[in-house]
Amino acid sequence: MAAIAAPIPERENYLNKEYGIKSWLLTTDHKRIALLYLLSITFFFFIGGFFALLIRLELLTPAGDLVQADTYNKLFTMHGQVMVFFFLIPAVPAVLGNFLVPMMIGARDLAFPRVNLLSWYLYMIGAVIMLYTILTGGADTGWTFYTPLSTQFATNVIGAALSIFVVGFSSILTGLNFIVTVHRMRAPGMTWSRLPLFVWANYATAIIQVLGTPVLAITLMLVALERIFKLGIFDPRLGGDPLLFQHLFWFYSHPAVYIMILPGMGVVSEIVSCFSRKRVFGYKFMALAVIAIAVLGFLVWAHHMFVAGISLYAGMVFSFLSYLVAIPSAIKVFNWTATMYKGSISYSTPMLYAFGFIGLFTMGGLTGLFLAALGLNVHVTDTYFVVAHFHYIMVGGMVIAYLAGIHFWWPKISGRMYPEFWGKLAAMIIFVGFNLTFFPQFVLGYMGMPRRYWQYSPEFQILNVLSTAGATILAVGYLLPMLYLLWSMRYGKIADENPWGAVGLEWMTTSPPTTYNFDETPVVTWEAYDYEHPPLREVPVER
Amino acid sequence: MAHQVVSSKTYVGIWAALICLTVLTAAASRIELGPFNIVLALLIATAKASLVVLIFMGVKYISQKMTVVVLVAGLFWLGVLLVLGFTDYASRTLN
Amino acid sequence: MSDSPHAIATHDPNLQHHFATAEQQQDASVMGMWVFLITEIMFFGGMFFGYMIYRYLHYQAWSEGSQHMDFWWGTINTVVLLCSSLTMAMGVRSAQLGRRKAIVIFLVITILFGLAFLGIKAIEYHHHWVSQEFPGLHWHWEGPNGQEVALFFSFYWAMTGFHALHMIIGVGLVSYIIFQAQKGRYNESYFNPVENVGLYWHFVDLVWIYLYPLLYLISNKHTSG
Amino acid sequence: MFENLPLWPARASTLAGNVDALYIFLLILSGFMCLAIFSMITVFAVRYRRRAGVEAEQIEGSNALEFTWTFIPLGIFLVIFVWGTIVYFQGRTPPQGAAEIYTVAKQWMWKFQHIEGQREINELHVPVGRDVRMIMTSQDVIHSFYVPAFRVKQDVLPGRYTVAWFHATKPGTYHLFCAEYCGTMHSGMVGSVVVMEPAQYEAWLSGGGASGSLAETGQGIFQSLGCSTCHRMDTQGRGPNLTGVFGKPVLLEDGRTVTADENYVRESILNPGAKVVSGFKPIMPTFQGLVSEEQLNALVAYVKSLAQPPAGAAGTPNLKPPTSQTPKTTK
Repeated sequence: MAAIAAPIPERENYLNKEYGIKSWLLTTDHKRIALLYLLSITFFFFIGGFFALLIRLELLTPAGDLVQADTYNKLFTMHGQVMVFFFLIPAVPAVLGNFLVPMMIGARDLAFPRVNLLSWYLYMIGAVIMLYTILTGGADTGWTFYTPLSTQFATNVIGAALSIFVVGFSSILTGLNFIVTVHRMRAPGMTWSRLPLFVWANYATAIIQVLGTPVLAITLMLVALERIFKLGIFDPRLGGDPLLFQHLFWFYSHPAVYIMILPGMGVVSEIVSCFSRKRVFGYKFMALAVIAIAVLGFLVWAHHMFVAGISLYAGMVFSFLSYLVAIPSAIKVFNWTATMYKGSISYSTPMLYAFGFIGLFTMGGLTGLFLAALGLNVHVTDTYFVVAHFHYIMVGGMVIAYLAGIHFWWPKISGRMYPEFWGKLAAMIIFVGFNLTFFPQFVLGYMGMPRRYWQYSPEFQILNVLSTAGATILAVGYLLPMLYLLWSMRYGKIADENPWGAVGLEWMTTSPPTTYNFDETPVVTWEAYDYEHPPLREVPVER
Repeated sequence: MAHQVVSSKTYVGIWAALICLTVLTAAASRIELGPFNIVLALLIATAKASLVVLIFMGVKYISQKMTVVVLVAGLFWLGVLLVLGFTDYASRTLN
Repeated sequence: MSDSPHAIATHDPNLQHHFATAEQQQDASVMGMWVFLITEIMFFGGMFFGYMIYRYLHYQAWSEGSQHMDFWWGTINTVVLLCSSLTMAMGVRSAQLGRRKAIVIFLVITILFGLAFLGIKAIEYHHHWVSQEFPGLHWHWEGPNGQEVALFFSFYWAMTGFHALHMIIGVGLVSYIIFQAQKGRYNESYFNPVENVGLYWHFVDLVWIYLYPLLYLISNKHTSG
Repeated sequence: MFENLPLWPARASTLAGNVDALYIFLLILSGFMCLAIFSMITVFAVRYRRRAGVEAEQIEGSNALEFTWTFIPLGIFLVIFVWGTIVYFQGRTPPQGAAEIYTVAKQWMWKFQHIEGQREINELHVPVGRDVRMIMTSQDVIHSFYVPAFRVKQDVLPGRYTVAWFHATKPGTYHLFCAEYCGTMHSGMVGSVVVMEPAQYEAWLSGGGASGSLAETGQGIFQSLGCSTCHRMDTQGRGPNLTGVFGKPVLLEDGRTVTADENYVRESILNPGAKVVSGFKPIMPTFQGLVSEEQLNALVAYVKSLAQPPAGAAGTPNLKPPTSQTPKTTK
């Protein structure tokens, strides 16, 4: 990371402290591990994106003409598995969370740095197994692994299940580390009510990771046992109940949706506050809301199963609980909006993404109300309506929040500024491309086009063409940041320690930070987001 | 250190209690109580588990209140899985 | 940056750099272990959930299946594990008091109990295998409820299998601790690893405390009327 | 077949209108909410854009506002919940006396068995203006019976029956989709539902080459498998007399009581030891692997026909026929 153009001799930081491959692969520095994760998940993001593009191209015409039916099934399966387990779940927690949580609470590292490294290695082992599975043809179960399809028919199930099992442990260890870190590593004065909302969000996420992931792990193990040994567990031919699998699977996989979105909410809270120069409106409610989402999120899993053959009364209970979890999400949207009121708003790239996030998350959330309504769910579940809904949350919400965060903290991570013009341009392209891709899918869904269809009825074509067109625009939008962020690492303007004038602790240390983040353990005497009396001047920072 | 060293007498006493409860549950399973067999067995198991958690694992003596919260949270979530999952099976009919 | 102002930190070789005090390190480590244990609760919880559902759906068949469990081996194994828990607790206690030799002795006994448990389990497994009670691979059942009894045995193998796997890992961990204790790594102020391995061991014991009645003690034919 | 506007599915069942009404309500509500949020963001972004010399005004928050936007949405959500639940229960509770069609799904086709004896593949003929109850099972993996025009969807599971019902209101040909991913040719597991005027439907029914009703087929299987040697029409059999059993509660050997519905009959054939009728020994052998799903359906239809009033009893299915007086369950 040489910086030839630097006017002053560079201060030692986490990037230039040591060089060489070993200093990276054996590092226990949370910031370096975050970068290892950044590289790995970016790789998988483009793999998953490539699959998505192939899917969209196949759906350009009603006939199945680009790829074979089997190939298509493998494409959407691998797209789901790669994007969910290898990109979305680790995206914000393992990259931004890893980098920032210790800094934001004034700690020198996570509580268990070696466990943190182990977690990345587990991710990589899972990744290697997943790549092997992909190269040997890929699984074709759908990312949901529904039995008995997965235990009797599909191919490559064991590899995919094993890889997700392993990567699940990586996720558990990250969560465990965050929980203990937030509890035990806070700097003096950093009380719970002074924690930035990004930390709250990662803490809530960690709770879900720790409590949910093991259930997925055992479920996949049981699927593997059933497949290998023909041990009857879920297969009705062996006396089992396939709905038991769905209960166990969604017990994790619904909360997993919140693993994916909560950290994104944290990112947006930071950004909206910073670029409005205002304390987040209703801080306490915002913090409570993320915890409420984490807890209530566990109570709603069977809303994925309203037509699966569960009892009517169970359906009623789960529908009701699903509406409860919508409340804290609504609270968050209202509070972000209110934060802008009477602010001093600048339209920097991260803020543009944040605007996009609030809008798209609102739409994703509102369509969730459609799906939680039992009578309507019957018609739209397992159609493109669902596909559109969760892409509004996962892509319109999480990916956009992730990009927002990467831009916001890029000066801190790399010590360089990215080119603002290109940043704004990419944000706009992504916003347009995203909506063009996924909005038509809502309409398709209500018209009745089922998901996971390789060929479809001709009357669905116009909307599918629109969607594919949007996907190509979206692809351009994703490639742009990749290019200019790489460019900026060498040619970008040198960033000072606080280019945005933000107030978090992470902005009170150098950019990039030193190995232990702070020269002196900070003592916190101010509330979070105190833009009225920015605490900057009070903290001694060694020059 | 935040730790209180527990006397060996306590440990041995708890161990004896655990053995007694094991014998008790084994004996109780030989008596016909209808559906209450399993209820009794689970009650005894819970009693044993509580002894292990409180004394052997030291939750009773621990200074960190957080540990208790963590433990209770784990059990709560297990309860959520069991209870909410069971609502489906308990109320299933072929409409 | 190599020397932080927290000078106390640099004196204790057992204190990692990123912690301010030994107490903070100790607290973090214990809390980490408990958080790990609740992930284990949920891991086994998935199987307990399946058990509960099928026991409810196939009440009669599961009683029949349970009749083929060896009541005596099961009970003896429970006692063996409880004994191992006692010696483990005593081992941790010795660590708290800084008695190096006692740690080693108690932990060696713990391992022996653990191995005894695994041995007995192996005898039972062998017996079930020979009697063709392994669903799928090696299965034969006379009687009307074959499929549901097979379900019981699937859960028996899966639950005790994962439990035994945890036992094996536990034996490995305890061996490591013995090795370290022998080298004198632990003293009154630093015994955290011993404590955490102890917690793990007790947890594995806890799982068995529930497996025992659920698998071995439900064989009574329920004939109310 | 499909209306000119390709943005809305055909509306061809009594349920469709109710689902659409809820959908439109939610569309309006969401549209309003989106508009409100988006315009607020826009207005704030423009009105409070950063200007030199103008500082942000710090506002801590407002409990009153927080409670407002907690409880008003809660109220609205409750309305949606109740509305959605009503529509759901309506769509999941088949009316009494509905015509029945047995369905077997397999990779990758739909097989239908009409009570009258007709059998179809990937095409389903139903009359307009009648309640139709689909009794469905799968031969292999999970499928899902989905007719967008009826707003009906129900997963079809292996190993048990699930039920869907509809009341078609408009003649026409509509899509039938499999909505649960079921393997390679999932997207090929499509068919059509042909809704016909009653007269045409009658013509269609009599036109097919059906050899006797489904129940008659079932009776044939019942006899050829030797079921009738134990399940005799009197009280002397080694198995329970099946006359009039269907739809009634059955006391079991272990003291529980179950209702003799389709799933119970099915389970009793495939897995006779699971729920033995009180007073009988578990001696019946399993017929797992010996009867196909279609034959099983015929057997269920036959057992069901034994509980129906004899033909000509003026279509009041709730009336107890005299034949069902014979003791059967508590023997």
